[in-house]
Amino acid sequence: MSLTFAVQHHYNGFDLDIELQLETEGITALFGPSGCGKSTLLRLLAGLEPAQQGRIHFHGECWQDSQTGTVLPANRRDIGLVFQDARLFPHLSVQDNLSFSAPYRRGGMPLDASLLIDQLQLAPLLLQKPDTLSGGQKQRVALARALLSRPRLLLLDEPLSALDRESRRLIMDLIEQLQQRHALPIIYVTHAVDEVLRLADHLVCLQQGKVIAEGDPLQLFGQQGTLPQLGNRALLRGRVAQLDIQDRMSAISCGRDLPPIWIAGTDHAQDTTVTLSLQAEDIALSLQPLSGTSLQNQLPVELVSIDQTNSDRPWVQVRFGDHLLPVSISHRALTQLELRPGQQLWALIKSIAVEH
Amino acid sequence: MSLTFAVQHHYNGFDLDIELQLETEGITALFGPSGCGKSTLLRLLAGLEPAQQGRIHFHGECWQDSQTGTVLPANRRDIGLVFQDARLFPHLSVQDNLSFSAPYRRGGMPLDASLLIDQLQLAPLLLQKPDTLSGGQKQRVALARALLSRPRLLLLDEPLSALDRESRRLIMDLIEQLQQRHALPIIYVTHAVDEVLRLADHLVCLQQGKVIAEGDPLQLFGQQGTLPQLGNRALLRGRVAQLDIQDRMSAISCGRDLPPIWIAGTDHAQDTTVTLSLQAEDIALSLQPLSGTSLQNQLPVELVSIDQTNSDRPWVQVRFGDHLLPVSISHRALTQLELRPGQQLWALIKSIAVEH
Amino acid sequence: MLPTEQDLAALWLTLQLASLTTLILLLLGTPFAWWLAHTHRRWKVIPEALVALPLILPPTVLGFYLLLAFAPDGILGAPWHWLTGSGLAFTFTGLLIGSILYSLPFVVQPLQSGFEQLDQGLLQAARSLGASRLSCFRRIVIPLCRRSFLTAITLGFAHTVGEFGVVLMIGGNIPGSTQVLSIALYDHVETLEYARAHWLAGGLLLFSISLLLLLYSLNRRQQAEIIR
Amino acid sequence: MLPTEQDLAALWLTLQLASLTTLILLLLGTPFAWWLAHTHRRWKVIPEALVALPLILPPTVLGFYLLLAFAPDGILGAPWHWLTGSGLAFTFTGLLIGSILYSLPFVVQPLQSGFEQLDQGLLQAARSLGASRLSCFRRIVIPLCRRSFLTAITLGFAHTVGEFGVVLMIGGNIPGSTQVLSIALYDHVETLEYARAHWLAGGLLLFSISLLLLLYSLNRRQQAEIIR
Amino acid sequence: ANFKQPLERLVRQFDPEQQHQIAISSASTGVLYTQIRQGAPFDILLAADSARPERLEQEGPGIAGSRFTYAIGQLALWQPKGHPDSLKDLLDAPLAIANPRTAPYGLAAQQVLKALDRWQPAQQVQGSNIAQTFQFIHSGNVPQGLVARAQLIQQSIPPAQWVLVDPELHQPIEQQLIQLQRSAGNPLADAFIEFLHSAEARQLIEQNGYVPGKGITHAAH
Ligand SMILES: Nc1ncnc2c1ncn2[C@@H]1O[C@H](COP(=O)(O)OP(=O)(O)OP(=O)(O)O)[C@@H](O)[C@H]1O
Ligand SMILES: Nc1ncnc2c1ncn2[C@@H]1O[C@H](COP(=O)(O)OP(=O)(O)OP(=O)(O)O)[C@@H](O)[C@H]1O
Ligand SMILES: [Mg+2]
Ligand SMILES: [Mg+2]
Repeated sequence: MSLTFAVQHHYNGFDLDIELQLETEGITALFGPSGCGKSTLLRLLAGLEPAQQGRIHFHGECWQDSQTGTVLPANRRDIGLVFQDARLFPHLSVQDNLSFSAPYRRGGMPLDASLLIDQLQLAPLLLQKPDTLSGGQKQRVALARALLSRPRLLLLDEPLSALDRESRRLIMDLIEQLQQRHALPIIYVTHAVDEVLRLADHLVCLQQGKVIAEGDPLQLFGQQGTLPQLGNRALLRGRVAQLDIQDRMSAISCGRDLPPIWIAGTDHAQDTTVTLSLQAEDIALSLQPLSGTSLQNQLPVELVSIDQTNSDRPWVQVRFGDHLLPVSISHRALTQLELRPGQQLWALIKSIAVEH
Repeated sequence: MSLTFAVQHHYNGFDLDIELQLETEGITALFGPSGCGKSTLLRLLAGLEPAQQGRIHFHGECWQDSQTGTVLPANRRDIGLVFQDARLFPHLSVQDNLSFSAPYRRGGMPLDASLLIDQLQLAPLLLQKPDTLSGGQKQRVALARALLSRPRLLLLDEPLSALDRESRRLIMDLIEQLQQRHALPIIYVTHAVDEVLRLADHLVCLQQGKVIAEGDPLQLFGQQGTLPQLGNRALLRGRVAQLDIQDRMSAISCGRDLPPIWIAGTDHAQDTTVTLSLQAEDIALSLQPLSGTSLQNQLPVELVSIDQTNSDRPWVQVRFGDHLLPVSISHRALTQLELRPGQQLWALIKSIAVEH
Repeated sequence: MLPTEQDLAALWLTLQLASLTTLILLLLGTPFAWWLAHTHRRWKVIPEALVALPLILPPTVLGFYLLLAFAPDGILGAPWHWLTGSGLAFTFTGLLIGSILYSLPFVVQPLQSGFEQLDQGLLQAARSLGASRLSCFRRIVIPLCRRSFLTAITLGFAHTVGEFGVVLMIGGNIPGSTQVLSIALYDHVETLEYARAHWLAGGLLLFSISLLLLLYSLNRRQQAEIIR
Repeated sequence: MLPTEQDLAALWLTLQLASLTTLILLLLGTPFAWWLAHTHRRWKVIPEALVALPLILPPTVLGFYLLLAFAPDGILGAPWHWLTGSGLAFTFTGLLIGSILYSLPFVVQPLQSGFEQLDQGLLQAARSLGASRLSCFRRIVIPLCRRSFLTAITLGFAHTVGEFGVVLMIGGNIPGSTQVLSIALYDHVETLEYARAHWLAGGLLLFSISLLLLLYSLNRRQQAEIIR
Repeated sequence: ANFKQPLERLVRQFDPEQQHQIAISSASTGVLYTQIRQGAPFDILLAADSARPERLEQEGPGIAGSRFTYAIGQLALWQPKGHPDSLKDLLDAPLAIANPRTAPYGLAAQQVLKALDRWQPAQQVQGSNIAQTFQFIHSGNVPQGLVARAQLIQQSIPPAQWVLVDPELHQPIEQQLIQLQRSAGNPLADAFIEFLHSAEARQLIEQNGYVPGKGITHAAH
């Protein structure tokens, strides 16, 4: 998509001032603490509230420009918005809520309603009235309603907050499929790191109404600067170099002349690129390679820096090829192994989460 | 607390039938998938809807008994209820929402309002009207409102669903303190495993309106039978046997003649009991003890069983003392190490989450 | 005792007047009420108060002033005469205008309070789903304010049926053209024709109550649907 | 031109009547409206429809039937006479009863629609925080249905002030005890004393509008508070 | 309004086959006067008094000289529960009269009571017109009152219950009609007025409880 905007909006006690060019196809995650302005930004983009200052352009068409005073009304923007509170129409059954947008001409791709209803497990609820739905059911209906409104741009405001892990996993798959199949641009507001890891192609971090970091999740994760939630994790992108069908494992090469990283499963075809997420807590260090353990990955690394500000768990950075990995170890290990920068070590990696 | 009830309630398409004696002091977690009846149960307990069938007794006093037809009105039950949707009073400022319950005589412990307001970071919002609050702010206000209503029993319905990780951590601490300081019994509805781990003294798993498992989290976690979310984790309870001030580590002994488990930090005083949560993905196996690694814990274990139903990651159970630990390893490791039941091994444990 | 032809004519006229008045009031009153409900202008209290004024004056007196206004040189009569070449007083149009003015508050006020209680979030949701202002109103506002509309219609209609002071004054009680039922009834009472008065009143009541019952039952059905 | 002492007496009487009527109507109408709004009885449509009936009859005719009912052997007069030993007709009490009956729909219907639009979830929240039914009503329902109450009060009050057909009939126009302003005004018009009619009407309007303006401004202040 | 029924009868007699369009619009004389001043489409006004026809004549809408007294009302004391012989029998109880300011019968009643020195506003219940006054008594809310003989006859009240008031005690209740400009050159209007002078009309008026008017001559003063 190409959604470019620069908006300023003021409430007493809160100022929002955001300028972004979102060129990326795919899913942009809006990430930030409570009250940082995520929902407000969505409201402004959707045109439910015109931004007090600024301009919004989507695919070249002007949605708002406070210079010229043009404001395109919300219903003409063809966005699908899932509100944080579901906002189902209380006088309509689930069924009718879902088909509410049917009469309107909209720019986006029509989906197969019955399929979606199955995927979101709404079939048994179709005749219920919203006030008889559970929190999670409301949220699923709201999502379905937005998806079925044939939007050209999807704005999701914490769409999974009220759902259990299973449903969340299912729906995240669904969202990703949709995005890929229909090239539907999505802006996805969330608090949850795992949702970012799972879905985000592009990440925007907000704080108090300002953008404090923006870009490829691979860059943003793992560096100390940004939000603490992101610091303790490194994302490595690599391609599937080899498949071990018998042991059901795949070798991921993260750069030439680097040993591959082995992950469980063979779901990803040869040469597809995948993103690995390594958590600092999941990496151990060893002075020499080990044998006779179930540890499949022993990576040659060089110790870069040691940071002891965190009293309990010293923070170590090691380089694997040109990837930086954060490692969190104990003081005792630090002294026992007499670790110092420049040292050559082996990184023992137990489990590796494959994000996508 | 002693909250004993047996309630049946029917909606078309849904039947709730739950019988429980909740004797435990402390926090009872209601855990279950979306639509399983958690909120409904809370409504019944709170008396917002009288159960169609059954009885509810709290500390000996009868709240409902469909035999005798007695129903104690909600306002006389002295419960504090945080609804899934915040339900703040739109015509009142945050301030007035918080002090709404002030005029009423209630059985519970009065809290220090100003302190609570600081802890929940509500100070800047006091004069705002609810419709100007963000989702997370609403939820925090709702929580504060319930806490300040001096309840004898606290019912929380996913009180943290709209909050970011930092706030959630803070509020979980807060809730735990409250519970301990005022011995305030709490029923806590949640989807999130980490909240259960962090808070639950007692766990009730619901599915489709029925209790499918109930008891001490230590028992419920780690066994394959119950909900999948709980299977991949073992909870060990032990006492702090030794403090290594210099390295800032604590040795937790989980049973006599078992080597201690070392964890980072020295927050817990000598001899206090703590609960350790070990995730299957965080445990590796080795044929012999290792040296020269940052791994602090190498536990002697005996392999109990191997379960290969999960195609990608075989599932191994090992016994440490009389604790069963789930371990998930790769096929290749399985063959390389020629693992078989009865074998003596070393469990390599990188990181250990201390729940409380 | 059968209704006289006159009574029937009066009944027919009354129905025409009441339905037309209610209809026009809905058309005029709805946007007005909407505006009152949503504007933040300081001075909106003035139109708000003015709406209720017609109620304050005794009908006959209001009628009296209307009569003055309707006069060929009156503030209403003059332009009307200029437009249509005919007068307003003692015509059906005149009655209509009078009734509309007099029943205005019964329609505007309930609607306004309905609109003000409406949850704006739902309208936003509807807009975001592609609904124009108008279809938003049709598909969200009207059903959610159903009861307010019902109130407006009932009060407006019933009041127009019963009201006679204004009508008597500006209508001139001319059988067939401006003699509505209420006046006929009034006449019967004034001329001590009790039997016919009873008969007429009974008929009117019976008729109205069946009308209302119908209306409310329909509403109830709807509602039953809405609240599961 | 100064108001005659009679006019002033009439004004005073009118105010008493209107305020008392509105007050009593609020006291009676609120619970009734609440019941109508929340019961699921099939037959609730019947009282619902009956409420609107007084509107259907022309005031004088309604007054006429009230007169019959008030007679010492009438369905209302008899028990009243038995209780108090005095009659109802041509007394202030009689007027009061008449006005209450006639203005009932203006109070009940707006309240009912307000109550029906109320979000039940908020009431549940209030109950769970310790509010009894009553204080729940005081602290949640009234403020949230403020506009509906305002409508009820305005319509009820204004209509009682202006209404005179019933009053004329059952009041007997006794200066100081049953001669209300509307009748005095009617008299002036009837006896062609236009100057005084104008004066009185003007005064009445001025008075009422200032009253309404006050009411609405207060409401507006409140509202401004509520909607940030 | 109080002459509506007799008028209907008159019209029926005047035009038995109903070949003409004669519409009766009844209201209180005050209302009718106002309406006529505002150009109501009326040809003839049969007022309940003489004042307003006079005004109309002076102010123009009325055709000069067309005014005459078509009937004279008679006041009666009615006591449903008693059988009065004369005004002496006025009970010391509430008394229903018409509003002297708006109704000729009320004015007459006032004159009578003042003459008898029985004028006690506190004890009087006033109907805004003579019809209401009648209903006050008829409904049993007032034990006695001064009403129109015409009403008593129309409602066939037993003569025992009422007694005529001596006409000398009050100005005659002259009910005058006046032909309005609009009717100029309307033969039907002229014809009807002719008819009202006829013997049969006067007889019918008498039967309805009025004293027939004495013709144009009297109207002069
Ligand atoms: N209408 C309003 N008037 C005043 N302040 C407002 C209004 N709407 C939002 N705010 C303030 O703007 C800030 C941002 O609100 P917003 O809803 O965008 O936060 P958020 O990022 O969505 O937070 P959350 O994750 O909790 O939903 C909050 O501090 C809120 O109090
Ligand atoms: N008033 C009602 N009428 C009919 N069905 C209802 C009603 N209230 C709840 N239900 C149904 O009861 C089931 C349980 O609802 P409940 O809100 O208790 O679920 P929950 O456990 O809270 O789910 P969630 O975690 O999504 O909030 C749902 O299937 C819901 O559709
Ligand atoms: Mg938000
Ligand atoms: Mg729930």
